[in-house]
Amino acid sequence: MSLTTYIIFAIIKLAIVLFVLLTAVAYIVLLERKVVARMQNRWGPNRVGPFGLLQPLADGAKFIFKEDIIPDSVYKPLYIAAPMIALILALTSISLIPFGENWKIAGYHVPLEITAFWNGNSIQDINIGLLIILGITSIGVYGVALSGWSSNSKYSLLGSLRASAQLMSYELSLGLSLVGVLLISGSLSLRQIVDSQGGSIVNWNFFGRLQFIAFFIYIMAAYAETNRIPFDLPEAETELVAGYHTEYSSMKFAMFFMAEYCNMVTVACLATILFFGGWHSPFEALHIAAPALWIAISPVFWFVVKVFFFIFLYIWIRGTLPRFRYDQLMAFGWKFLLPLSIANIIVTSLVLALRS
Amino acid sequence: MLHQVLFIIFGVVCVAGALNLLLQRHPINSALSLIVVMGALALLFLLLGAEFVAAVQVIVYAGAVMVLFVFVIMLLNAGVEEHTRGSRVAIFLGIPGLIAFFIFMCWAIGSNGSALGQARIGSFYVPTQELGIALFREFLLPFEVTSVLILIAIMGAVVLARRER
Amino acid sequence: MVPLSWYLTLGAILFAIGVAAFLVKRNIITIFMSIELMLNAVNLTFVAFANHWHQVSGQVFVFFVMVVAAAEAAVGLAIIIAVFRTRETLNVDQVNLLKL
Amino acid sequence: MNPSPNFNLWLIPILPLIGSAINGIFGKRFARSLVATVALVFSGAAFGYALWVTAQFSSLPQASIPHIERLFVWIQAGNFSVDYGFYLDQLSLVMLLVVTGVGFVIHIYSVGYMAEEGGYYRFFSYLNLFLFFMLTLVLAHSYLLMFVGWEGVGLASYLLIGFFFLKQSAAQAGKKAFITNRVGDFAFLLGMFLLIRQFGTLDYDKVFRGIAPMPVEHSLGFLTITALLMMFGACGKSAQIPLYVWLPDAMEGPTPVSALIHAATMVTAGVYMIARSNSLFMHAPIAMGVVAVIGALTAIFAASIGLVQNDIKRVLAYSTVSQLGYMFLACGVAAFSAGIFHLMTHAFFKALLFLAAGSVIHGLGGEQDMRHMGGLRKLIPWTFWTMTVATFAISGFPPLSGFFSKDEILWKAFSDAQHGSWILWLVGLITAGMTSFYMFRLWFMTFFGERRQPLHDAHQEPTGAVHAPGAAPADVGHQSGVAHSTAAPGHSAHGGGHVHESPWIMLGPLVVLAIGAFVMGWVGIPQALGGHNNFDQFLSPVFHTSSEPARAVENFPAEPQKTENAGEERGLELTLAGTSVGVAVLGFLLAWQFYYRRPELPQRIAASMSGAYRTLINKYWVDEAYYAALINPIVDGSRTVLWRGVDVGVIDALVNGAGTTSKEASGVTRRMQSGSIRSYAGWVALGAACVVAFMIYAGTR
Repeated sequence: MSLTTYIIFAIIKLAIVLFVLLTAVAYIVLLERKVVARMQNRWGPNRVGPFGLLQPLADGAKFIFKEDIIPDSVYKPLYIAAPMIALILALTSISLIPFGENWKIAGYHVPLEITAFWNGNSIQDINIGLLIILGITSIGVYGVALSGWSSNSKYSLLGSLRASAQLMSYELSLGLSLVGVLLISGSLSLRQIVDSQGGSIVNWNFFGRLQFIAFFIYIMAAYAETNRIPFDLPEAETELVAGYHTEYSSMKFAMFFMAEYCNMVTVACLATILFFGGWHSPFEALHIAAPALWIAISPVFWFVVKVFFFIFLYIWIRGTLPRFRYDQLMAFGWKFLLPLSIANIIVTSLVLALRS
Repeated sequence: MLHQVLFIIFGVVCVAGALNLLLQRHPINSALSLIVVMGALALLFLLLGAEFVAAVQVIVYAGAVMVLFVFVIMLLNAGVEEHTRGSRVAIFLGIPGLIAFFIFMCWAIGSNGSALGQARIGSFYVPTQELGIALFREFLLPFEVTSVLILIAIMGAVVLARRER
Repeated sequence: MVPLSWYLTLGAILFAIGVAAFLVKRNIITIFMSIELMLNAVNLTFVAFANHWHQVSGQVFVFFVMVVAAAEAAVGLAIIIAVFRTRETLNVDQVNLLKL
Repeated sequence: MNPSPNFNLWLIPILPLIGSAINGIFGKRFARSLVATVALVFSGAAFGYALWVTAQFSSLPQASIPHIERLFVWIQAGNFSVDYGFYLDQLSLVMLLVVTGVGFVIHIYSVGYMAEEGGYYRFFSYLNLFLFFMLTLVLAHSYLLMFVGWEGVGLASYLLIGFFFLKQSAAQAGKKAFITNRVGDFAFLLGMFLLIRQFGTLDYDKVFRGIAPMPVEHSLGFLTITALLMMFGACGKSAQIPLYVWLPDAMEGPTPVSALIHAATMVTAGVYMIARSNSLFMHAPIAMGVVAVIGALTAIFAASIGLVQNDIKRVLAYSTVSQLGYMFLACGVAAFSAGIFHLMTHAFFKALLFLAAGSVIHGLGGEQDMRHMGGLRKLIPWTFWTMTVATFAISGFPPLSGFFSKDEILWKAFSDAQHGSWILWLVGLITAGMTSFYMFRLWFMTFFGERRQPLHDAHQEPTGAVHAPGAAPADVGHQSGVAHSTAAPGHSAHGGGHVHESPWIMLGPLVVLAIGAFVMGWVGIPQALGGHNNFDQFLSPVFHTSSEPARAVENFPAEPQKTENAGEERGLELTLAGTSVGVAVLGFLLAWQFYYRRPELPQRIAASMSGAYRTLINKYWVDEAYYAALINPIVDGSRTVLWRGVDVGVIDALVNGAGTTSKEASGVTRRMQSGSIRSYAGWVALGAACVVAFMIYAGTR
């Protein structure tokens, strides 16, 4: 498969994935609003379209047509660059997520992953994908930090200070929680990690391989990374008006918004891939006969289902838990999650060493 | 060919970022340009077949160290650096020394550039496993020592930055 | 196909710029950054030579350099904060005295 | 090395050391009785152990003598190594017995004598320390270890001479003794270096084995030089010309010290050393001659001085010097066994003399000037009788010990065809006469006639009374924390007039020593007088064995010569003995005439031949000569040249100059350290450039 065809297919896949992703983001927002509304005995948005299904469109239009206010005393270049950084980085990481085996289209093997290609007999993807995703998320801090600093308002500054400190602190736990999985699957390539979990549900890292502690660490750290309740201190509306994006309006604000939800999706995808067997169906062990079409579709189906479940988990937790205090947040990250993840690494490596 | 193009692109980005670091008068701009340099360096590492190093470069440097810098800049609210007449030594000794140093280096590199040979993409590729083995087998002691160093650095930072009351 | 000397030259250039920045900059934080820049240049050279000799060691050294850089950054920034508390300035030309 | 049993000889020196340590460290808090007990127990233990060793020694097979016990390697430098070991043969056995025995007795005596002095524990600690070093010296199995003991006894004698260190004269005397000894020690050291250079070792057996095959050299060769150096060292320790000057002053120390160290044991170390290295001397006839001459000269010289001294202890001191001269003379004429014999007997009667003198002084409450004594015969009878024995012994009246030893020396000096000569014998004879004279002079002046009251109180005694009551001991008592409130009145009570006999603890030793002085000679009765010289036989393995080769080379067969003309030799020996006895009697009569019947006579004679008298009374101005010739030049030179010139001018100048220059230089260079980080960076950049330039240069070259 030549380079040009690879690039062409990559661009096509990119377009599709971006479209799906952005739509998903829009509707995740709607979903969140509705679910949370139900949890709080409200109706939620139900005016625009049937069941308010067109609400996202309306929001988008509103964002686009609103006046874009740039306060005077901001540091302009960074003020403008910050949301872009945030969104771009958020979108970039999706390109490394494998969401299925490869499809054979018009004689071409097309792996269901943007940055993977068919090298003749097997799928070749970036063999340090996980690291790259971690790197991207770690750079994602700058969006928040710079926005807060450049907009030259104390709410924003405080928000971004909190954000950068918080992200730095929780990156450690996040990365360390994944080491267990890496030890088991012995690879950094997401696709191989998923493959290592194939066969049956007991092979999933979460169930069969004692990584549920790692999973919980990961999910908590991920919530902190994405500034979600209960760790949404950078944008705690009750303390600092809206945190780091106080001074932003219209599309720039929308960018932050989308970036946050993209990150949620990415995190959900990672959770799926690392702990829940990626696109493998839970019933693989049963070997149910199925039509070819279903066989082609089912990986994507199961992947989406799992991701959706984690998205729902986000919303659920948001509807349930109160917000931490900042010192609690830091103490939790440093004094609980970090030691726990290290302990997890030690235990896992011991188990592996004893098994082999 | 591709290699050369990529190298030139990233190399130019590197140099540009470095120069920007030098020319910008606001620390945060310098920090951002340094981040750019580091990103470009990571890509150069990839070209040299050091993928893991590249990833770590991004994660550690760009993701942690520079965040720390930015954080401190924000915390201290560092402004544009004012012009004070610095030390004459730095100008009249340091700059010539630096230039001489640079010329020497370039001369040394250029004089036996042919001996150094070519770097080919994929000619030398270090899988993460190999790196890990090297790090934990033959370099185990330095590794442990550095971990001790880190520990000391943490404690030192805590002690220094704590507001004594 | 890129001559290794290009990489080395690039490293030399970056290092020189770092030194220059150290010499002319006045802001302590920027000076620290220029140190980081020099370290990065050194890393590039390490990796280049690792590629040349087909040795893993070069890349391992890069790790150690990074570790040292991280430690140095942590301590150095802590020092900067401490200095700033007492001197209310970040200009190295104004903190040239040991006593306050 | 040898299958002979292990005697643990190291115990003998160690025991007194323990005692010394105990007294030295804790003694300050002890009661006097406890201090005395400790000292006596340990010295007595050493004595007892020495006796046991003697008993064992007699059962040793001849093959395993000398009996050597190596403890451990002491010094290991290159191929030169010295073991820390002990060496026991007949010679060291005799010395061992003398030292421990006399030492123990004198310890007992000191308990009574020092009873009222300050620094009681110091005294006994030093005394034990001295025993330790002396025993090390005697038992050492290498010259180096002997040297350790050698220096150690020097130290002990320094400490004990300067015991009343608050008294100027005592301190001076201590220093004098020490420094004078240093001169001799230096020569000894040089001698040892020569030995090392030649034989690469200092162990007796190895050295002697190395010397034995060497030819006897009549030129000034290696052996002669070494022997002379050794002899010079011995001169220092044994107070021979020219280094005898310290001994008379050493009388500043307490009398037991004078008895033990400066009469009985330490001063004989030189003789012991020469006897020990007899094989060396036998191979160096020239050195032997020098030894003999020096001995003879010292003997007569000191005796002549002794004739006119008035301080009782000084008389004894000079007599000691002259007796040591005798021993040297004996060694010089290859009569080593005779020398040792005399050493032994002399140890007894001279110790006895000193102790008795001490008893007299004690009885008179610190009076030392014989002119203020007299008529003490009735007052202190025990002292008198013991003193009498000693006097007759030293004067060489048969059958007391002194007679046999001295007579043997004279006989050997006369008869030994190889080394002896009639001149030496004559000198020895005259000396004997002088000895007899001044000893009886002392005897008469002290015990006979009527009591002469002191012209003035003993406190301002010109001769510097050792016991200046109150003054020195009291202050020492203060200083050393011992309440002297008992001491001062104890003395001032009998500051002048009334006399009292010493307590039994002092008289006991006197009696013991008196018996010793009486009978000790009988172990060495020569064939001529019907005895068969057991002592000589006993010591013969040490000496003859080692001097055989000498005889052989000289093709001078010893045994035949003895046998063939035994008859006439016997007659000759008897005549000589008779002569010496006659001389002794002559001296006695002269003394009786001068100091008993017509006591005014001496003054007249002194007046008539005043030049000679003043020469003698001033000891030939030797001290003054030394001062003029050596000491003043050294002192002035060191003050003007070394101190003002070298020290102040050069060394201090260098140091201060270094300081100032560095100050100036740093004043300039400190400008580099501006505190501005960027300037530092500038320097660093420059340095880096230089380094890289050098590396490129080194790489391309």
